[in-house]
Amino acid sequence: MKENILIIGGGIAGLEAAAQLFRLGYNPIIVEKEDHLGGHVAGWNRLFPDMSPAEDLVARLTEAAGEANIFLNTRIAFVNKLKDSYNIMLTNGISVITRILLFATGFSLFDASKKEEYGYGVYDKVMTNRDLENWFNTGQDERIPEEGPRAMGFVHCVGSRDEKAKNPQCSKVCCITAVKQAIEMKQKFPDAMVYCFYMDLRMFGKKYEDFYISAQRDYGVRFIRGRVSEVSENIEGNLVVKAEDTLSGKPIKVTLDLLVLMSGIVCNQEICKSAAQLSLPMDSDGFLKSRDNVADIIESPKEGIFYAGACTGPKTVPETLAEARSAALEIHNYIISSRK
Amino acid sequence: MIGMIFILSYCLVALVRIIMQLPGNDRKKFFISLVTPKTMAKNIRDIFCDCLFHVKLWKRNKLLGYMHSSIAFGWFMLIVVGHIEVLLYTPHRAKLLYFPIFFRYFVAETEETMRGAFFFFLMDFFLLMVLSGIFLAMFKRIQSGVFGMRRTTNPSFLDLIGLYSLWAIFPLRLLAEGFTADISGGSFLTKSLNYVLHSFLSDHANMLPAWWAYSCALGIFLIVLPFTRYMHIPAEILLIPLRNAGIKIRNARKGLAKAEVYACPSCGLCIDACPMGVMKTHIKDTTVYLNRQIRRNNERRIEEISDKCLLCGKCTAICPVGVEGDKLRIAQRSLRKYAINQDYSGIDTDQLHVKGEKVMYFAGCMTALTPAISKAMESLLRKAGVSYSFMDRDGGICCGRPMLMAGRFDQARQMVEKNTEIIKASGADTLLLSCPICYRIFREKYRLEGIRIIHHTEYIAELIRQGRLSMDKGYTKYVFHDPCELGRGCGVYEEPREVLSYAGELVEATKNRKESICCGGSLGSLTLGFDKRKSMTENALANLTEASPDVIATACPLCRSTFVRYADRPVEDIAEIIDRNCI
Amino acid sequence: MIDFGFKISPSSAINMDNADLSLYEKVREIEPDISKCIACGSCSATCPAGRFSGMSVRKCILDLQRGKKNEVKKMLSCCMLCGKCTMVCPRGINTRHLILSICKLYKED
Amino acid sequence: MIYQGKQKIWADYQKEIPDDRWYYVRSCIRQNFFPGAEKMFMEICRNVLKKDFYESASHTTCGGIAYHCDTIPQETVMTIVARQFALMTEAGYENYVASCITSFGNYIEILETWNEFPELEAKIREMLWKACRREFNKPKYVAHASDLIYKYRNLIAERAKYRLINKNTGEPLKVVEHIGCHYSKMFPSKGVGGAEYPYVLCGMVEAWGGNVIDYPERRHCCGYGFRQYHIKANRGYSISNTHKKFESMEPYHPDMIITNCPGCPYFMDRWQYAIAEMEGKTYGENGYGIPVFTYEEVAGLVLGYDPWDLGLQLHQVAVEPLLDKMGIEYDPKRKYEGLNHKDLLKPELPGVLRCC
Repeated sequence: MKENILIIGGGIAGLEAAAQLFRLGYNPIIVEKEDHLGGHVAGWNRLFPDMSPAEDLVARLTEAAGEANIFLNTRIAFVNKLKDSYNIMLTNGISVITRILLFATGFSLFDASKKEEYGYGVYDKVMTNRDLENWFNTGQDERIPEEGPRAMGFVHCVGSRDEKAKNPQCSKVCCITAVKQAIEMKQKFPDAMVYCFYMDLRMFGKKYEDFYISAQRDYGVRFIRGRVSEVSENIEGNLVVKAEDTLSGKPIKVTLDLLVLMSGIVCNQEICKSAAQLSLPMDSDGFLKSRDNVADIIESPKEGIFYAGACTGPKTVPETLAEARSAALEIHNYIISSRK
Repeated sequence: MIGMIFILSYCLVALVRIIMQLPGNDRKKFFISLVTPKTMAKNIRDIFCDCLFHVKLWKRNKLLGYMHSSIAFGWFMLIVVGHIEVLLYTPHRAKLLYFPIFFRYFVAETEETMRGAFFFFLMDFFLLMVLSGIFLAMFKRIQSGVFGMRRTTNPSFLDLIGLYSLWAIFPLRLLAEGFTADISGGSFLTKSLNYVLHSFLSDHANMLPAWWAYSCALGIFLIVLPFTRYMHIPAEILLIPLRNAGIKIRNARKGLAKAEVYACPSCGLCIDACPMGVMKTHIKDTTVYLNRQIRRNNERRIEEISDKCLLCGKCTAICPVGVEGDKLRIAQRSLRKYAINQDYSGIDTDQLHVKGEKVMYFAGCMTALTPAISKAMESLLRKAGVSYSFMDRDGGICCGRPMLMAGRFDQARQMVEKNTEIIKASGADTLLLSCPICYRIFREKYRLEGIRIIHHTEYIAELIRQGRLSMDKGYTKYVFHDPCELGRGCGVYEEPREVLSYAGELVEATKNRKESICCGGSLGSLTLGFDKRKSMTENALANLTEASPDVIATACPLCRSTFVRYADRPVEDIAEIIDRNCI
Repeated sequence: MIDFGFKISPSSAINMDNADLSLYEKVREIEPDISKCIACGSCSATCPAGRFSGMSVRKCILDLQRGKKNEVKKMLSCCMLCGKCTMVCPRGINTRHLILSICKLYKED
Repeated sequence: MIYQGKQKIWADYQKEIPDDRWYYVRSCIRQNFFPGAEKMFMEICRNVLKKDFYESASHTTCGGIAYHCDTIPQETVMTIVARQFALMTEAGYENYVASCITSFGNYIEILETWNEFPELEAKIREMLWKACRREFNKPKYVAHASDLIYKYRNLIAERAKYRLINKNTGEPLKVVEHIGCHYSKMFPSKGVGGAEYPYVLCGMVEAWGGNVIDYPERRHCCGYGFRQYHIKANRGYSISNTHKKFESMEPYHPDMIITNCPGCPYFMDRWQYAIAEMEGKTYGENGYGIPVFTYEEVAGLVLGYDPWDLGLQLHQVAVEPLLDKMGIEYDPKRKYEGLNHKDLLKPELPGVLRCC
């Protein structure tokens, strides 16, 4: 009988970990609350830095994890702690007994409407990064006219690095996502004026800086260092965006006909419940607390409970995949050492 | 004939125009120089050496030298001997210019006499010489590498016509004389050809078309000459006395500049010399193409070519006729109109005054970014017990050379004046410079009477010679990179080498001294972007490292910071090396 | 009209809707590097002319991007073209060519 | 504009405002600028809606203007406010309603500060005792008077004689609402509808039939800014801000402006005259200005009170075009007749701004 490993979350972390664990000879079981696998990445169009289709990645991961037991539209109903294992009741009525739980629960996108001054959900031409990716995928969004916007803007750090939004942390991926999306918009609508309003540009990853230079030099994306203070709608229904141009030390105003809010990464609130049932601690940044933030990021302080991906903090796709692989290996080592 | 008359009148008009275009005092200087015996002798010597014997080319490549001098000298001698012949045989006709050329056609002579045989031999000998030159020229078209040239100029359409007609002239002459040899006489070449020809073509009727073809080729060549690179033949004769008169380029398109442009033989030696040549895309930005575009008045290209150049001066250094590619470009740059004209009158020099020691050290802007050099210099001065003042320790006014290189003379002059004020007020008698860029303008444009201007390599050499610095010679192998402005710009080649040899073993780069390759960092280029310079720097480094030196030594802060970027071994200024090896 | 002793002062805000970017666009055509600036300020920090005046290449670029031409002229009239800014620019911007291009293209209103 | 989006936000910022028994404090300046406004508030609350509203003649300024002008320290303003609360306590009331936005903001700020720093509250209690031997309870609820009119807006609508509808076209009037900065910008949760899209005046306008205009500079300050106006050298800055608002609302052709602050209606009203004199520009129809009202005046108009009893003759911008639009009857001859039936004399009319 193969050992059961319950993976909470069928995003890229869950899929990758499942594939690895299956290859190591275990029986991974994925519980996914949505009706599809791939999580947030499934809703994305292309991935930086190589502009590879997100679809391909999700398909590849799904295929690799194909042998695992996957329950879609399923959540954890409740958890019973047994002597050295857990009895987990799922909402589809199935109960699983396992010694090992892997949290691959990911993140939630910050609800941009909470930043009332930006008018998401109030103004007609304000959208989020996710809405834009969805438009890249489907081509359907009333906010984007067929001939493209005349002038558009990206607001960085929406709900990130913002005490007022109760998220003082950097969401890590929005800077590069904004630059990527700005380039994509310029590719589609070369005549559009594209602005990026940023506080800092954190181009830390592989080839991110190249993206940035290319956006500036090849695509003429205009970067304005200053956080958008408020947005209003003028009589034509276009957006009047105000910020401080901190480099000139002067307020700046521009009329745009599309504004994309770079919603940040916040902890998936739903998992807090499951975490509480297992009395897993939360870290001060609101994400799940690892045993050690340097050496043991994928281990929880509890025996047999592991983490992978953005449940412990904002992560990029390659970081998430790497964590999923190392979590699988860590689980394997844990099982071997417990058999001795 | 028509061609000859045309070319002579054209040259005359051009000569008068160029001389008229010279500024008044330059013109006076020129005329005076023409009658001064010393320069006169130099003029004649230079014209013979350069125009006929191509001494410079001989030095560069024997084949190339032979090719040029055989054609030029051979042709010249053909004309001279031809004239002597005419003078001897038909003196009454000597006034007809064309007569000597077709002498064989008009006059039947006999080789039986000693005199006749001698002239026939001479004529045939020189013809053979020319022919061998022509043959080499043809061969060079296909295999330029043999002549020490990797790349040659891409000829224009008219250049090709000129080229082919030039090629055609002498074989045709040989043919024509070959046909006539039995009637008019000939020597070893023409006579023997005559026999060969007669063996299958005995009709004298062939004689006339051959002479016609010869005269046509000659006519075409002479007519197209003013519009092709062959204009350099007459233009160089003018350029030499102009240069010897000490005249400088004062106008981008007139006077000396014009003479230089027309004196360019389009040989293309500057193409291989140009440091930008490592990238194929820059080949058409070399001096030879600049001259061609100036002749065509193609303003867009003139601007592009002159703005791109690094002003390393290597093309000037190797040019066989002495076209000053760098100065010509600066002159073109000076034509640009700017809407914003810098004005430094607002700078108050009082706040920059330095209390004067006798030696004043001016590090320069570039050295401010390579503090290792100024630190080493200060340390050396202390060790040698020289009391000095540091003119721009807290920054100063730029020397003006970069502005000058951009062709903005008025702005450069303003900076020169400001710095002059400061230096004069300091009471120093020696101005010590670390940056060759500064050094050059200080030598060329500053009027600092009574103040000795010296580069630190020269100064260090002096200190060592005087025993004020004692050296500990090590085993490190150094190669010296001649900075453009120090070497070609100011002629300082020996002192840096001397100084380095005190510190360790000196090896030489493949191309050195006046052929040293620009580091690629030069401020001379206005348009070359950072990304385009990398391959130039790498090429220059490859040249420097062929003798496997341990350390690349240079004497310019800009070269130093440029090389450091891509070098695989340490790059140091001479001052740093000496400071380290100084006991 | 009455003189109240005070006036409606013009807005100090930069309005990108009517900013005149024609000069910026022209410069960008000649020297595309201008758009690569990341406003690090190295150029201004190293500038010898900056000591005597308000010269700052960073500010010049920014002012052009915001359509403010008069400030640019004031600053550039002090540039000595020494090339230190080019040497220190982390983005490899050919600042000297940029400066000369602006000086060439600048037109008084 | 997505109206549902705003409704969602409004739903997040609703206040449980007590219905009755209020201790009312007046504004320092409103009675001079808009003398009918506070009178109308008491009239509506006491006589029309029959609520218990108490006021004391011995209350003073809250110290807000001096505080915002940096002329008195925080402890002083807190002691003044403590005395107001003592008066309320002595009168036996627990709900405190301020007529002035600055006061409202001031009270909220002080109460929040005391929450954070109880030692400061203790210190103020001691200072108040030393100064005037008074003690106080903190109010259970602090409201702004506009909160109450907002709360009673539907009751008022039921009794309305007129609606904010253009009688000639049948279209709702286009109303600009302007909220005093200190209402909710400091503490968004203390204002109805929050800080970004305050609902307090919108609710009234909607209930009484008008249409609210959302123009780009809606959030912008009226231009008063305390020090900016009080010091003459800064006054150009004050009027520039007002000018900016009018320029922004101009394309919407608003019929009227409704405000809930003492300073805002004053500056938006009077500066229209000054702008007209400086720039020769007027913002209303036919050379008139855009009439500016307090919410009490609008409530009074809706309820059918005589415009001249509401004190509308003290407005700089002529209100008559709006009265005509709403179909309110008025007697032009009575405009400058005092309560004692003496002629107040018609003021000199300005040169550019058209007035009646």
